[in-house]
Order: sequence, then structure tokens, then C-alpha cells
Amino acid sequence: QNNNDKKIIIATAANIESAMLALTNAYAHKTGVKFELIVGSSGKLTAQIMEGAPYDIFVAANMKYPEAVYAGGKAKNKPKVYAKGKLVLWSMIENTPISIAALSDPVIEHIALANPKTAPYGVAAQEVLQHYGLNEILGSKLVFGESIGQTDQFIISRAAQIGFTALSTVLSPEMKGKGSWILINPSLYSNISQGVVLVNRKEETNQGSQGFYDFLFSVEAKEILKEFGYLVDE
Amino acid sequence: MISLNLKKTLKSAGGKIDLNLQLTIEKGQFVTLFGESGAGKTSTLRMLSGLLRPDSGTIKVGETIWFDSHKNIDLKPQQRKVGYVFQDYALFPNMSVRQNLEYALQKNQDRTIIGELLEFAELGELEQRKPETLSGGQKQRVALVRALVQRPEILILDEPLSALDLKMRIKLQEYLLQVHKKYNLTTILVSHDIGEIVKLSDRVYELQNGSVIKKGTTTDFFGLNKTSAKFRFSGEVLKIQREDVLYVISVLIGNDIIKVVADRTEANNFKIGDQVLVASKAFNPIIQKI
Amino acid sequence: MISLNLKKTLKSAGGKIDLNLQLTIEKGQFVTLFGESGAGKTSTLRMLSGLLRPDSGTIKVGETIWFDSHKNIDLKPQQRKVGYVFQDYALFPNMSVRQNLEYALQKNQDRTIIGELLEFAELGELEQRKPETLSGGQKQRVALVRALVQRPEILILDEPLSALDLKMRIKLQEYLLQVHKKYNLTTILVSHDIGEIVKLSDRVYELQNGSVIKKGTTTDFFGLNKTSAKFRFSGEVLKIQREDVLYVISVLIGNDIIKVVADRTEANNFKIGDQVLVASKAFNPIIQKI
Amino acid sequence: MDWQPLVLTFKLAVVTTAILFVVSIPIARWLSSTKSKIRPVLETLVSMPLVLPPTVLGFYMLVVFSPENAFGNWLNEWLGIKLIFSFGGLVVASVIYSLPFMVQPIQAGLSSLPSTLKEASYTMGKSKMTTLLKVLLPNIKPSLLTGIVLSFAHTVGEFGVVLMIGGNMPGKTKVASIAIYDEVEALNYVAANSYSLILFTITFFILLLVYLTNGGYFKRYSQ
Amino acid sequence: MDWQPLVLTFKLAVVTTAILFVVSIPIARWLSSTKSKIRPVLETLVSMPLVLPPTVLGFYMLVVFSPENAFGNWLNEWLGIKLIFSFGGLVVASVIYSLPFMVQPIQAGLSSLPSTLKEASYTMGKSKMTTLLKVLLPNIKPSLLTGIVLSFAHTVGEFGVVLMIGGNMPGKTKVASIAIYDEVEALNYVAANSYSLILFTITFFILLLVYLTNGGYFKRYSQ
Ligand SMILES: Nc1ncnc2c1ncn2[C@@H]1O[C@H](COP(=O)(O)OP(=O)(O)OP(=O)(O)O)[C@@H](O)[C@H]1O
Ligand SMILES: Nc1ncnc2c1ncn2[C@@H]1O[C@H](COP(=O)(O)OP(=O)(O)OP(=O)(O)O)[C@@H](O)[C@H]1O
Ligand SMILES: [Mg+2]
Ligand SMILES: [Mg+2]
Repeated sequence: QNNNDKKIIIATAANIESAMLALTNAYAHKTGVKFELIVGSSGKLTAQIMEGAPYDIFVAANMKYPEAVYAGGKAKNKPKVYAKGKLVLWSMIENTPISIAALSDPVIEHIALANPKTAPYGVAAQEVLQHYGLNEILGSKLVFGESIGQTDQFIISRAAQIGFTALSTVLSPEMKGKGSWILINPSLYSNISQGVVLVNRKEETNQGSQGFYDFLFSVEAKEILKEFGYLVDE
Repeated sequence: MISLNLKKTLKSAGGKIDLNLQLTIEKGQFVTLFGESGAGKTSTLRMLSGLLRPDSGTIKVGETIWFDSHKNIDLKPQQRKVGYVFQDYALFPNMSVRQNLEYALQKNQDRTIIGELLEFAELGELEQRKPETLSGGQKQRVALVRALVQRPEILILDEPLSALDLKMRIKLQEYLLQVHKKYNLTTILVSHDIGEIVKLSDRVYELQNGSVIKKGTTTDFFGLNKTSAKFRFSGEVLKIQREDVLYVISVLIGNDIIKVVADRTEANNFKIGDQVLVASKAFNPIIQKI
Repeated sequence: MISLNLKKTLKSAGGKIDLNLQLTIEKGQFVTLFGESGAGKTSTLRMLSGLLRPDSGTIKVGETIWFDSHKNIDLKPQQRKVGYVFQDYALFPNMSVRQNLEYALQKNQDRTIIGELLEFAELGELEQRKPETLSGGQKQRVALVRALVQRPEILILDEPLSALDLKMRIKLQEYLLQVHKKYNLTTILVSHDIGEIVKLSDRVYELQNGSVIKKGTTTDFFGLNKTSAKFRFSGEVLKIQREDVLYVISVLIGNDIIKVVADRTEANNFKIGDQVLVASKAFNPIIQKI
Repeated sequence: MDWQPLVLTFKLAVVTTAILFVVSIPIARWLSSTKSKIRPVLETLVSMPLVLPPTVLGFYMLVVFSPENAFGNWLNEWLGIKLIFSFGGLVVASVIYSLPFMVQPIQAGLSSLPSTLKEASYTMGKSKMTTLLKVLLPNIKPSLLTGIVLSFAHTVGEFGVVLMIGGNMPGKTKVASIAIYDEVEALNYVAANSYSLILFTITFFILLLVYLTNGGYFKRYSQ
Repeated sequence: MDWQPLVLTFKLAVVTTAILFVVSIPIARWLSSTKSKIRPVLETLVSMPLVLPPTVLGFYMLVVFSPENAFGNWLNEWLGIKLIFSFGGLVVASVIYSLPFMVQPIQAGLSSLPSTLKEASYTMGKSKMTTLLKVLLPNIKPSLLTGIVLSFAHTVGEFGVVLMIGGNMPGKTKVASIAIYDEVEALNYVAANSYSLILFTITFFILLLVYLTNGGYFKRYSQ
């Protein structure tokens, strides 16, 4: 129990888990601080924080959730963007033409994207389709994952021949070199800004959490995030 | 003394019977409820033992009121402590024969009775068996001795011997009489077997449509006293055979068939299945052991 | 003709019986299996009807082989078409009395038999009732007539009348005889009631420990032929009473009690419960209807 | 308020329960009467769909049924059946996932019937099928009811498997449970609450109706 | 491979099943014998936890049990019980969620016993409790088994409710189903597969053991 209290507990969105692992390892190496990662969907984590979950830092996959936490009086500071996601179009099936134009091809039966209602990558993908006027046309081909993780699973299981996902997915150690992908022009969708807040816990907040929070915006952290496929403000 | 004063409408989809019953049973008596199928015998026993709630009335046993609809007294079956042998045996399928008996033991009761009862009912070899592997008659024996384990003051027997073979039936009848006397039981039997009733019981109550229509001591009830003066048997005509000018009528009496010679007009009076009396004025019987 | 040649080890936790049975039953006969509880009567009937598989042996009915362990023939119970009255009734709880009977109808069978049977067994008023609301005897009547609905060639009765009152019992016995003849049935009965057996059956087979130990025509079996010459009853001593220098022994014969006078040495020979013969050399009975 | 997910949910629950009922009876019948040695193994297997987290089970199903893989391809090419991202797929997934809820109570019910009922029916020349339908099943009504209620309610509430294999397609595979989940995730608690309330209320009355019918409530008052 | 989630899962499943068993018997006993008019309503209510998607049910529980709200606060202040983000909370949530799987089969089993068994026991002076424990329950073993197996398997596989109320805290509330889910989300399919396989295998053998014991397999060979 005591041991646990010394750890910094980070609630992190599932899709940024591997980057967070790299970041916490780097910070731990430097300072000796211990971490514990609580992984979940941003929506769940938000609900839990609102009900007093013992998390020190909330690293979300968009801005909406940390803002809700802040609005609910559960954050110490206003949410701050630590990284921005990039959208890619990805397929695991060989010889699938990967382009926006090819999406209308009858060969493509299903296109996976994250649910725009709950995931920022979904909103981005929808904006892209809208930009090309494809939203209506492709309507019956679209399948929605509850999170970017599930969208990945649609693509990886080849149930959907192609799909929109995060650059961080295709660059992750597990997926590197699998299938083929193209980057979507970031100007076609609004920023996928990912925010972080320090949680305002009832109990005393772990002293080290401010340090890690600051570290997230350091040059070193930005390098790591870039490696994982995120866009950072230089 | 047991006083029953019971009213109960037995409801069912097909119709209803208004059970309306006054009965007094002396302590230590062995009484039989007799009557047609559906007359209400089982229902009466269930009300006495607390398994069926009368609509109104009273049940008094000795000085204790077991049920009184006005005073709102209604003892639980557990408090009434009657030994009850059910028509469908109600053996506990999860327990062996011995365990069925042991379950019936009361707190701190001497366990030797189990062995005694098992031996008596010739269940010794079957004591480890589960009820489902027993034959019909074996089940009935277990049900019977299980009801005796708790040495109840009142023993209720709902056709306890009907599925037994003659040998076992006689044995258990004897045992019933023995335990009835030994433990000073008040025993209430339902039976259709007149021989059995005569042998076992002191008094008989005949039920019809939920009411007592006839009652009396067993001998009075079946008119057996009259047989003391001269010899008379009741029996049933099995066969009427013509032999020359005479007729031979075969009558089943108990387990025996006797043949009675009759002339034509007499013979025409009878048909197969008739219940008849066979009597003789001159009768000097010899009795002999078998 | 039914030929049974059956071997079966009846296993159970407490021990085992090797059933080993040779039986031949003529078509149209009414035979009784008689014997102690646990002798294997029910098991034999179950093997005949295809509900229990013999370890080895043959069952032949008429020209058809129903079972032959060597030829690997084993007709299903459905193909054997026997009418079976089970010891536990086996009424279908989900169906009313009438529905239970109707269920037994064969394809295209004339439905009038239902009404006929309901009326005969006095079940007319109960026809809409569910089995659970019936008394024990009512259930047994339903089970009995249900087995008759399909007009089986072979009728199997496992203690069908044991829970019935005398009136109903006599009625159903008569009906059994009627249907047995009318439909040219081969009927196999298990019964412990000698009166019933004598009245109904042509032949008796006594089973003990899984084997036939005695068989014969009913009259031979029970030694009834001997009664034709002189009068002899079997009965049971109920009471031995001293009256002055003499003793009066009460003997239960069938439903009647007779009193026999005996002297002291004679009386000392008997005790209550003894099975005895009561005979008379001079016996000129009068028969009279009741 | 979008009613489509609710309609889809009850359609799915009804179809799934009906199929489960038909599929489970022979399985339960076999399990309750066989003396085969592999019975315990099969009994165990029937319960196994419950053991994996629904989304994970859904993922494995997705892999198996995907037309890119051998089995899914065979289904697609030879039978023309597509089980992913379709209502048919939801049904298949729900049937597999809820199988134990139907099989187990029916099996327990059949095991508890006295064997003479079956035997009596056989001696009347009735086939196994007739016996099952007219004698055995009507006498295990409480168990059938348990199976139906558990399967129905479970299908209404399931969303993990369904989300995975269905892909949350509006009007096609977006059932109420997914819609509610979406609203909760999106922090639209008011919308989630009203969906939940409606789902809850409708299901409550459906199940209440089932129980009342079973308890003879309507019969009693119609006489 | 981190074994903690697996240990936690089976601990949760055992504790939950045990509590459910104890809690459900009186409920089932009452439901099977009462003639009360509200019985169908209560029967329906027992099934209702199934109807909501697990995460949503978890969300409502989170709100109710949270110390931020009246009831949770009362629990916390007066009884010192904290039900969110704790193992105790997982147990309570699992018990509520799996209640129908235990209550319904037991109720169906009890309804099918002939009433003379109970009555015979009463006339022997045995209390309702003794009768229940020694006579009624031992004679509905298939139904008890159904309840135990369904509850156990369902608790092992559940993750929606548990994730919501437990918060995925390693060593405390991170059970195997959540760990698998995490790995799948993190695209670590190899890790997810090995977790699944282990979970599946262990549960398979636990349930097989239960079925073999029930089928008298061990008894038969010990004699
Ligand atoms: N549970 C019940 N509900 C409604 N009616 C019942 C119930 N049990 C018995 N009855 C009816 O009550 C009447 C009396 O039944 P009871 O069992 O007391 O008869 P009985 O005299 O014991 O008959 P039998 O000799 O056939 O056992 C019958 O008409 C029967 O149908
Ligand atoms: N299912 C079974 N499994 C094992 N043994 C059995 C089974 N059924 C009966 N037995 C045994 O087989 C033997 C013969 O039983 P059966 O039922 O044939 O006897 P029965 O002659 O009909 O007796 P009763 O007159 O008591 O009905 C008995 O010892 C019984 O315990
Ligand atoms: Mg009766
Ligand atoms: Mg028998």
C-alpha cells in the first residue's frame, strides 16, 4: 500500500500507451521515480476521475476529456496539448490500392474508422471523407471501432480491407513494417490535439507528478513522441 | 386424545369437495380411515400433520391446541411431531437407506434404533443403497421404518403396505402392532384392505365426499361380531359351472376358493363377480398349522 | 407366444442379483409374476418392453424376434407396442387426465375409446384435472386406462391396483378381464394379492433372486384344486382367548374372522400371527347374495 | 432520440433467443441422457464462450469469420454467407456467446425428470421427438424459462462481441447497448440515461410478461 | 508474463461465486415457494442486471458507490467501505452482475422437486434451514452446478463492469480479462493470445474438474 503511494499513477488513453511507457521509462531512468500506468478509454477514465479515482495525471487522446475533467473541478490546471496525432490510411491486405480514390472501388467492402463520437481520429477521418464528398457514398461501407485500438483490430484481422488509423499505430514496434499505409495530408482535418492534466485528488497528490508533467513538454519527451508518430510543437 | 374439527374446500379444476369432518381419536388407539378414492383421507391426514391448512376449525391433541382458526393458533409441522408415511414414499434421493433413517433421528436420540429398524425390515443388506436403485416394495419398507425412527406419538400411515408382498406385509403388520403398543402410539392408517384393517385397527371411520359417513369399532364396523355365533364368510363368485343337473359355484374367500353346489334357480341368482356370503349351520372346524 | 430367455446382472451399490430367466407365455394368456420384493419382477417387465437391455438372451413374440444378443437385434420400445402401467403411474404432469389418454392414441385411431375408458373408470368428472390434483387412487386409475388406449397386444401391469379401494379394485379387475378377452390381449401382471391373482390370471410364475422358482396354472400354483373335495381355508391367527377350560382362537380368513374352539394343548401350538389351515369334513354351505 | 438501435436490439434478442432455443434443446437432451465418457468435456466446452472477455472473443471471431481467412472465405465463397459487419454475424456471435445460458438450464431440467415419463411415452409408440416436444419439454417449463430469460437479457445487454463483429454500423449492427456505450464514452450522460431507461423499461415489461404468463396469471383471470 | 492478473481473476471468480451461492439460495428458495403476487416482478428484477451493457452498468455503480455521492459517502464514512477502485468493489459489482446466473437455475431446480420431500422432512421435526441444506439442495445438484459454472465462467470473462468500477489497477483490480483487453488494444496480440490461452486452459480444467466430480467420476474409481 505504502509502496503504491510513492508511485505516480498515470491514467492513459489506450492508444498512447506504448509512447507513455517509453516516456515514463526515460523519466524513471533519470530520476528514479516509479510509475504505474492505468490504461483505459478516455471516456471511462474521465468518468472514473470525476468519481474520485486515485490518478495523479490524466493523459488523454483528445482535448474534450481533459477539458471535461477541468470543468468538473477535478484538474489542477487547464489541459495542455502535449502531442498531436497524425492520420494514416492503412491496409494489411496485399495489392490493395491505398488511396482516397480507391475507397470507392467495389473491391473494398469495408472501411474501418474510429467512432467520431468518442475518438478524435474518427472525427479526423470523417472530415477527410467529407472533404472528398465521400461520406454519403461510402456510408454503407463504414465500420466504426469504439477506439482507435479497435479500429486497428478491424484492419489487422483483415475484416476491413482498409481503414483510417493513427500514425502511432503503424509505427509501433508491434506493427512496424506490417501492411502498407499512406499519410493523410494534415491540412484535410482539424488538429488531433491530445491533452494532459494534473488531477486534483482528494488525497495528497504525489509530489513527483508535477515533475513528470513538466517533463512531457521537454525536448527529450518531444523526441520520443515524434518517434512514436506524433506531431509536437517545436 | 385427538379431536379434529375441520372444514376445508378442496379446490380443483374439475369441481370441489367440501370437507367437513368431526373426529375424536382416543390416545393409544389404532384407527383406520376407510373410503373411496378421493374421499379426502389423505387431505385429512395432511391437515392433522400441519401440511395443509384447514379453512376453519380446530385440532386438539391431548391438552395442546395444534390448530384453532379463531385463536389464530397453527403449530408448524415440526412442532407437531407426527410420523408420516407418504403415499409416494418421499424418500430422500440423495441419501442412502441408512442415511434416510439417520436423518430422521432427533437431537441426542439414541442411534441404536437405526440398526434395530434396519434389521427388522430386512434392509440390512440394502443400507448403503440409494432409493432409486430399490424396487417398489423396498422403498415402501424404508419409508415405513423411517417414520418410526423419531418415535412419534402419532403415526400416520397413508396406504403404507399396499405395494408389499404377502410375507413382508404380514411381517410389517405385526411390527406395526408391536410398535403401536410398545411406544404407546396413536396410529392413524389409511387402507383399503379389510383384512389388514381388521387385523390392525381398533376403530374405523369411513369417509365419503369429505365427511364421516360411518364409524365404529372395527368388529362392529364390518359386522364381524355376528360371525361368532355361526360360521359365515364373505367372498366373491369366480365361476359358475354346470355339472349335470347341478351347478357348482366357485367362490373366492380370502386366498381360497371353495365350491358350493346349487340348483338351477339358485345358480341363476348369481353372476361372476357377485359379493356373496357363504354360511354353514353345522361347522366344526379343525385348525392346523402350515 | 412370448418366449423370454434373459440374463442380466442387476448391479447396485449394496450387492448384485444375477437375473436368469426362462419364460414362455402363450398368446392370449393372463399370467402373473409373483414373488418377493426385489426378486426382479419389474426388471423382467422392463426388459420385455425394451426399457432395459438384457446382458444376453432372446425375446421372441409370435414370429418376431424382439431381442437377440447374438443376432444384434433389439427392437425399440416404440416398435414393441406394449401397454405398460408403471408402479409410479408416470402420468404426464403437463396434461389433463383426458390429454394423458389422448396422447396415447395411435395415428388414425378412433377417438371414441377415450370417452369409453373415461366413463368406465369413472374419470369423467376429473377429465380436465391435472395429475397433481388427483388422489393416489385416482392417479392409478388414469395410468391403467391410459395403457389401454392404444389397444396393445401385450399389456404389462406392475401392481396396478394396489392403491385402489375395494370397490374400484373389483371394478377394474372385471374390466381387466373384459379387455383381456375382448382385445385378445396377452396380459402380464405383477401382484402380491393372491385373491386378485386367482381371480385374474391363468398362470403364475414365482420369481426369487432373479429366477423362476415355481410355476403352474393358477389353481395348481396355489393348490386350489384340493379344495374341491373338502373344504379348507387358509388364514391367520388373530387372537387366542381362554374361556373356562377351553380356548377360542380367532382366525382371519379373507375379510372374515371365524372362531375355532381348541383345548389347551392345541391352543399352546398356536401364537398370534400364525398362518393356519381351517378345515372341516362336514361342510354344507349355504350361499347367499349381499 | 434514435429508435433504430432499440429496434435492432430487440430484433437481435428475439432472433438469437429463438435460434438458441432450437439449437440448445438437442444439445441439452443429448448431454442429459448420454453415458458417453466425453460428456464432462463437452459440458465444459459449452461454458467456455463465457470465459474470454467479450471483445476478445469478438476479435477471435472476427479473425475466423473474415473472408480473408480460410474459414470465412469458404463461408463466403461456397455458402454466400458473410458474417462480419452484418446482422447475421451479430446473430451468430450472440448465439455462440449465450449458448451456455440456454443449454445449461435445459440440461439441468431434463436431468431432473423421472425417467418413467420418457419410458411411458416410448411404450405408447411415440418417437423420441414427440416425447421430447410433448412430454419432456412441457414439464421443465421453469428451466426453459430460465434459459429464455437469461439468453434474452444477456443478448440485450451484450455489446463487446457485437461491437467487434458488427462494426457499429447505424441501422445494421448498431444495437442499443452500443449506442448507450457510445453516449457514456462521449460523456453524454443524459442521452445515455434515457437510452438505458427505455431499454430497461421495455425489457422489464417483456420479461414481466414472460413471468406472468408462466405463473398462470393470465390463465387464472381468463376463466 | 505477468501472473498477477490471472491470480486476481481466479480469486475474484472464487469469492464472487461463493458469495453468490450463499446469497442466491435464500432468494431462490423464496421465489420458488412464495405465492406472493409480486413474485413475477421480483423474478424480472433479478434478471435486469444483464440488460444493460456491462460498462454502462459499471458506470452507474461507479456513480452510486462513489464517495462523491450520498450513498457511497455514507458507506465510506459510516462503514469505512470503499467500493470503487478496490477489490471489494469488484466483488460487489460481479455479484450484482452475475446474480441471475445463480438465482435462476437454483429456483428452477427447487420448483421441480416434489413437495413431499420437504413435507417429510418437516414432519420429522427438521427446521426449514436443515431441510434446505440436507434435503432440498443436495437433490438439485445439476441446477446448483449450472449456477456455479455460469457464475464462475461469467465472472472470469467479465471485464466491462470490472474495468469501470475497478479502474484497471495492477495487483488490485487488474484482472486477466482486462489484461487481455489491454494487450489487444495495445496490439500485443502475442501477449493477448498467451493470456487468453492460459485463462482458457485453467478455466477449462477447473470446470472439467467440477463436471467430473459431479458425474461421480472420482467416486467411481476410488472404490
Ligand atoms: N393439491 C390439491 N389441490 C386440489 N385438490 C386436491 C389436491 N389434492 C387432492 N385434491 C382433491 O381432494 C380430493 C380428496 O383427495 P385425497 O387425496 O384426500 O383423497 P383420498 O381419500 O386420499 O384418495 P385416495 O384413496 O385415492 O388416495 C380429491 O378430489 C382430490 O382430487
Ligand atoms: N436402476 C437400477 N439399478 C440397479 N439395481 C436396480 C435398479 N432397479 C432395480 N434394481 C435392483 O434390482 C433388483 C430387482 O428389482 P425389481 O424392481 O425388478 O424388483 P421387483 O421384483 O419388482 O420388486 P418389488 O415387488 O419391490 O417392486 C432389486 O434388488 C433392485 O434393488
Ligand atoms: Mg390418498
Ligand atoms: Mg417392482
